[in-house]
Amino acid sequence: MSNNTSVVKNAVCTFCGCVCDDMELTVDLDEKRITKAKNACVLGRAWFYEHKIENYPVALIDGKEASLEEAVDEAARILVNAKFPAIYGLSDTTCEAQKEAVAIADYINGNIDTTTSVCHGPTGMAFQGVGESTASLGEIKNRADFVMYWGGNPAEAHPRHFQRYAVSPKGLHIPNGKEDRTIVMVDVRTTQSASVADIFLKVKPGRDFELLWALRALVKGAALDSSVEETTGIPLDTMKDLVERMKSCQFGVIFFGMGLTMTRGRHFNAGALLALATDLNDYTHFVALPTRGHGNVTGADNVVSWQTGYPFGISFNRGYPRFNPGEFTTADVLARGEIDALCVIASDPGSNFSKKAIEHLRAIPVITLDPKPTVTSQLARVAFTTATYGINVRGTVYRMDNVPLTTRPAFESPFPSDQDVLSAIKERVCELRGLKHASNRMTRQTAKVAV
Amino acid sequence: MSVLRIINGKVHDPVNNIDGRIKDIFVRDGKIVESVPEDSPTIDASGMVVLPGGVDIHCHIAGHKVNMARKFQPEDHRKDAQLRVGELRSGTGGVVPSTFTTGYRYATLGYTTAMEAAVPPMSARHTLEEFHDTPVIDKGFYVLLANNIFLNQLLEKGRMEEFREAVAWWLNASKAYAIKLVNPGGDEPWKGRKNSNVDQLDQKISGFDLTPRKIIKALIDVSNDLGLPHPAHIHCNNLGHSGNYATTLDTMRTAEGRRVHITHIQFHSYGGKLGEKPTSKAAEIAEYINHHPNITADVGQVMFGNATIMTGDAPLTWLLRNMTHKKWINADTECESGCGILPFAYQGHVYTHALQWAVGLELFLLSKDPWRMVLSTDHPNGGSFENYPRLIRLLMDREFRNEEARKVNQKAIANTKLLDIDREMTMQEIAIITRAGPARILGLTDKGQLGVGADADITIYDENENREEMFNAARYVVKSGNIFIDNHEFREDRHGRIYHVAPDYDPAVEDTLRPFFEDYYTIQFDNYAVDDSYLGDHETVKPYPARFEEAKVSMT
Amino acid sequence: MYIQSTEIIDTFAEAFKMCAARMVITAENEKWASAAGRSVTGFATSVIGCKCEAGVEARLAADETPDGRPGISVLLFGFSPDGIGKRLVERIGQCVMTCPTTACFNGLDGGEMVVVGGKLRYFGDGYQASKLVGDRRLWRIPVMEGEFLIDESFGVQPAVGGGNILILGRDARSTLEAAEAAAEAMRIPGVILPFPDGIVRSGSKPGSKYKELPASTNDAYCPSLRGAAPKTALPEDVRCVLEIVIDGLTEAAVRESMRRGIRAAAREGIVQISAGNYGGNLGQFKIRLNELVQGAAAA
Amino acid sequence: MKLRLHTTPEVPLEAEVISPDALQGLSESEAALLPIYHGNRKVGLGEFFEISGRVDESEGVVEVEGDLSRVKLIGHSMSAGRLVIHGSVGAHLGASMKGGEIHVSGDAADWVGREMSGGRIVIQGNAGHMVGSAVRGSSAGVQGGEIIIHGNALNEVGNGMRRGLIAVGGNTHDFTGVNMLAGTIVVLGRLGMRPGAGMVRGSIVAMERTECLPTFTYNSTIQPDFIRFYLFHLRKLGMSIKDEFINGQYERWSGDSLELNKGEILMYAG
Repeated sequence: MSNNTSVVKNAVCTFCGCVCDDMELTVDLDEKRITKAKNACVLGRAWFYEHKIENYPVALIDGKEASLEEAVDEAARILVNAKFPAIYGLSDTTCEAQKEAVAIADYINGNIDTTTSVCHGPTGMAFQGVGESTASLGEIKNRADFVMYWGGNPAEAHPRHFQRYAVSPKGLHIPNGKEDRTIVMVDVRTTQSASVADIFLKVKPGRDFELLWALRALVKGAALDSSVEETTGIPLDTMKDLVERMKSCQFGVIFFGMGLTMTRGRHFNAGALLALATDLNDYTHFVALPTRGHGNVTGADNVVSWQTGYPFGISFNRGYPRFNPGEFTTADVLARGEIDALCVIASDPGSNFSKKAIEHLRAIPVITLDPKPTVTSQLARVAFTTATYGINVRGTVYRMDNVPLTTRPAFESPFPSDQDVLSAIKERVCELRGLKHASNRMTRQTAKVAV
Repeated sequence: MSVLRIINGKVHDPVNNIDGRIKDIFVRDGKIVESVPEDSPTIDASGMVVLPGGVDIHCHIAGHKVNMARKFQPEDHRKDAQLRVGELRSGTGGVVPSTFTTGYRYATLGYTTAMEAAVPPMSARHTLEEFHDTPVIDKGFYVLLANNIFLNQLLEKGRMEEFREAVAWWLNASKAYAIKLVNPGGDEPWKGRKNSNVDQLDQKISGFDLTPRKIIKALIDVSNDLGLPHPAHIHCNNLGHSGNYATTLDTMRTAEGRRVHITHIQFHSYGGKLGEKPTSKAAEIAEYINHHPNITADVGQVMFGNATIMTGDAPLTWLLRNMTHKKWINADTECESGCGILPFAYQGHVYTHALQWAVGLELFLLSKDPWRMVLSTDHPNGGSFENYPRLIRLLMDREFRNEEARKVNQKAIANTKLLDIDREMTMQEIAIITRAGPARILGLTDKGQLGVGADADITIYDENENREEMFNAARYVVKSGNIFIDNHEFREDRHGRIYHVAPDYDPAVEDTLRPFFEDYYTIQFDNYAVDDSYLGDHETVKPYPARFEEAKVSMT
Repeated sequence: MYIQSTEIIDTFAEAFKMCAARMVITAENEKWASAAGRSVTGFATSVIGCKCEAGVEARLAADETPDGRPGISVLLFGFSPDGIGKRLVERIGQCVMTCPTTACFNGLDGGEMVVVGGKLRYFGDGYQASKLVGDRRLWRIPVMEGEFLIDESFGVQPAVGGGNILILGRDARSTLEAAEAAAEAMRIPGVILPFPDGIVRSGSKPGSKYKELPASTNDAYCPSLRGAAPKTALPEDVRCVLEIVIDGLTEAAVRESMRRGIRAAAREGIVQISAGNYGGNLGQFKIRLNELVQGAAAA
Repeated sequence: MKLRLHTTPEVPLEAEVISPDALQGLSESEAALLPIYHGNRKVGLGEFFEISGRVDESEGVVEVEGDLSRVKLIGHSMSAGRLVIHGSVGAHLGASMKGGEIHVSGDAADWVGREMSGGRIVIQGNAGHMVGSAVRGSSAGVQGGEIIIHGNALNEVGNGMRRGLIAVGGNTHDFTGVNMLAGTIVVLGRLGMRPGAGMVRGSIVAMERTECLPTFTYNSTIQPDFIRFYLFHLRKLGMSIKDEFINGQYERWSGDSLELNKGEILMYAG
């Protein structure tokens, strides 16, 4: 370790959706690595320590080293030549890069989709169906005396969630921290998180929807069949007790994870939970929040939404955005073998998509942008090495509760940022397609269509 | 750099007392100038009407709540696609358009400035990010401070000096243009156990030794004392409730003669008893404003068709949600604000909706000073900004207005004076309520006018007896001296400019703020303020008393 | 002219424009379909006294009905679609909805539609539910036994009422026998005979000496008033007269029914077959008996 | 008019012009120029389809042949005539359809007849997810018309359905009739999990028993005439319906108690 170190205070950890911004990073500027990450959790420490500068080529074309310019040109050509190109990933990069990615999708008449479609996409769809009552995490800290986690394991996935936001912190109306809160955990198995719970409900696997529906019925005083005890594995008296607690709290919150959104019922599970929280507003103030995984997946939702009107699963093939999860989401277009080129930004579908999807991934030209080699980048026609957001790149990221923060990079990377590469590809795409100063006929170009 | 001549056009420029005179306009480097060489690029505006670019004083176009409303309604977007043209980006329209589409469509109507009206400080960064993707138009936003816990704690303790410094700090930290009050004091009861609200200005706010009136008075005073170009922008308590005109009058009286702006006042001009059908108190409200030159207002006209209710007044949206049984959003921001969103449709046959529509028109037409009662639909609360051309026709064309009035709930219309009003607004008056007036109220002296030195934001319409058709699509739109719409064709995309204020404050106030942040916020104090990199092309509108006095005098 | 010994008087039946609706009533079995049919057509002999005229048109086999159960079709006649709608609501409500296992369907396509099930549904007290099949809306009204299913609207088409024949016999027994045979022969699709088992003995004339009454006994055809009444239409040897009234969906159906009736009634013991009219000033249709008989001969 | 797919598309085609409305009155060469989308490329219909004949004015018949499983939006917004497809079709068949009839001899992908308001769609084979459903974000799906699937269908059949009839000869997957506002769904096989979740009004009729949500209440076992009526109607439309279903008794479950509780699930009980 050299003596040439610096300390970055109030640095932002972009590993998970908690986006803790109280990191104190000690950086070895010669070795270009972080040697100490005060306040970081076990996951954050791994993230900070792991990202040092390795000697990767800045770009590979067909596995051979290439210059940035060559790779940008090749990537642009692939995208422009494709009849059904798609851009995917985006949850581990800055909003500035995400904006460029959406622009490229627009200019190549391709698909844009984010990892939301394989995590809380169902929550997004549920939100469009029933709405939500939500709050920024500080409201939970300051007010929530009833805190419920459903289908998630924050102790392992979001280690500081309890401590910073929802369980132990003291707040305006929660002077004694955890003592002032009732903590409830619902899951199909006893996880590490369950230990903090005052009440733990072990729901039968795949029966979240029935349990949520039953709780809603109890909240509304609607008819409820007693068979629900058997189907959910939760005694009716326990449910009634829980509902009484929910109705009589000062401020309640339910956090929910992929245990709910990615099991049978998906968007309806999420919708049932959001509806439960909304129903409870007849009695008290009640909110619900998905616990988002990736550091800036929430930013991706936001950027894609403001640029297109839709959060994910979008096709520009007809010159304007269309939204349809299942039809335009990446896992689905790959599995059906529909797309003919794919650009992946900061994600690794090659390691976690279905077998059929990966088979098609292997058959088409793929472009990747990632700080490290991944299974997908190994398959890629064009692979860029980019700087790590947060650690090397300044930019905007959104916490899981939609609160935006600006990252404080620890040291410079020799690699370009995702934004730099994407911006260059965008420029090249526009040149290749002759979009610069194209004649812009007609005003108020609107298509009153709903195909 | 760029020069332009606009010749032979019929110019309406109320600031400079030009009312429909044929006059040539010259542009150089984004500003109006005395002259340019004869061989400069020229628009021959013969048979056309030349107006300053439109200025929207109150709309919701960017930020967290807008974006939630956007992704909330895919079913609305899909009916209204904005095609990509060349390098101009595609998008979706509907009631809450995507960012690029918002910019293009405002410009298409001839609007070149629009102010986002409600942003919690924590959402400022988000709002500025969206502004970056909202092309063509200039913009700024108002920051929500009337339910700010820290500020309210200072107020209840009477620490007025620190209060003023803290407000100034917050304006700087968020890059806001003005101070916004929404349902002052209503968030605390809403977020509390009972999901309730405040309904009296002198009612104690739960958890505080404080009343809405104290908050209102303090923020009106601090806006004036800091010499902000735009005064406190107030969404009064009791929005939408029958009988709320009394609260509105009470709020205006609280200003005690100081400058204040009451927003979407249509929603605050109802008589009747709480819980019963509203009646119109537009005449009473208009009468008060006619006699109080310190007060300005925008109407918040309701237009029939789809809308989206999005407001910091979350308890109101909960009431509406329980009436419509539609999907609903509540979104609380820690220590700062609340928010409610739901899709809505105003229907002519519904008594209340027809009454609201008529009340808005009454307010326009019964107000004697168009400079102080300007046009808005509180987009998208009363309807999309794309309704402006139709609204202009309703104001300019009595026959059309009465025809429309006859199509809707007649009991509602009979409870208003609408059919007795003969007034038709002139083109000059339209130029005031859509351009010169809002610019003056905002203190944007280079906007809303075409005098030498003004910003070259110019719109040119084909003269057309049907004012809706006329205002529906400007033939030329010049923004900062660049042609954006050229004979009905889009030209290149331009970023607009961001307007904000940066009043001086004593840095010592940060020592007061920091402990509160450490205890009750979840982001670090040092990460809270938005830095200049989010502004791009921007202008810091200097707060100085002279500008304020000047504006005040011109209004009396 | 004569058929055998029966004289067919050269006169005409004077029939009127009316409107008609058709109910198809199905039930678990024929018994309950018939029960509903009897009940719904009860007290529906003459518009003069009952506001409508109705009768069972046909029995339907299971494969002829919309829900695959045995049923009957009932025609109901009145003077306006509006009036028919009201009668249907009253009668179906009281006589079909009440009858075990039944359902009630509209049996006429087209024509003016009158709301029936759409009004009866309120009996459901908020628990009623509708079903839309294509353009057809059905109402399900919960009842103690299960559900009553009925079409929202019924078609009403122009129709012909007041076709008739008068059977003038030598004695009561042979006249009744002839009338029974005639009625049997006259029941064809598209017509009903609204009076009890098709036969009416109290034929009437318009007006009365009593101001309130719109009609009164047809004294010219009353054997007992021969000599007392101002004039008689009865030959010496006629001691009994029975009438059969026919309502039909079309004039052709009424004519065919009358033709069959004349043929069946003409026999030994029947002196004359005649028809009622008002001198041709009231009704829109004049059905000449001779034409009917000759037409048939030609065929 | 007859269309035959002569070139297999590399990526999905979007061809809403394949409908009697769009093809009516056109010559073969005119029809060949109608725009379709091959991925993001706008091409003429003729680049993928061999076109012969004209659409006769009275019947308005269009026949299509070939493996159309990658062709989306066939019959979109169709208002009249007959579209006869020999083969399987891609997503959004008959979406927003207003009238006429579509007949498919093979299978259909997702979103058959979404937002339909009239007419009839008959699929001989299986259908995908979202048959006759609302689009995301909207609460109202099918407004009228009839969809007959002889085979199976997947999730969310009739999501948000407001009027009309959907009949499935085989089984359906989860959330059949979810958020139904009214209308009728008949499933001759078995319903997947959670039928009728959130339904307001409407009827779901199934011939095999399945578990109901706890917010559904068993009422009674009855023989509602309307089921007979519907089954007869479906028999006339060519579905094979056993007599015992027509004459059978049905368990009636009412729900969803979270909504108006005016919906019903009727399950054949012998």
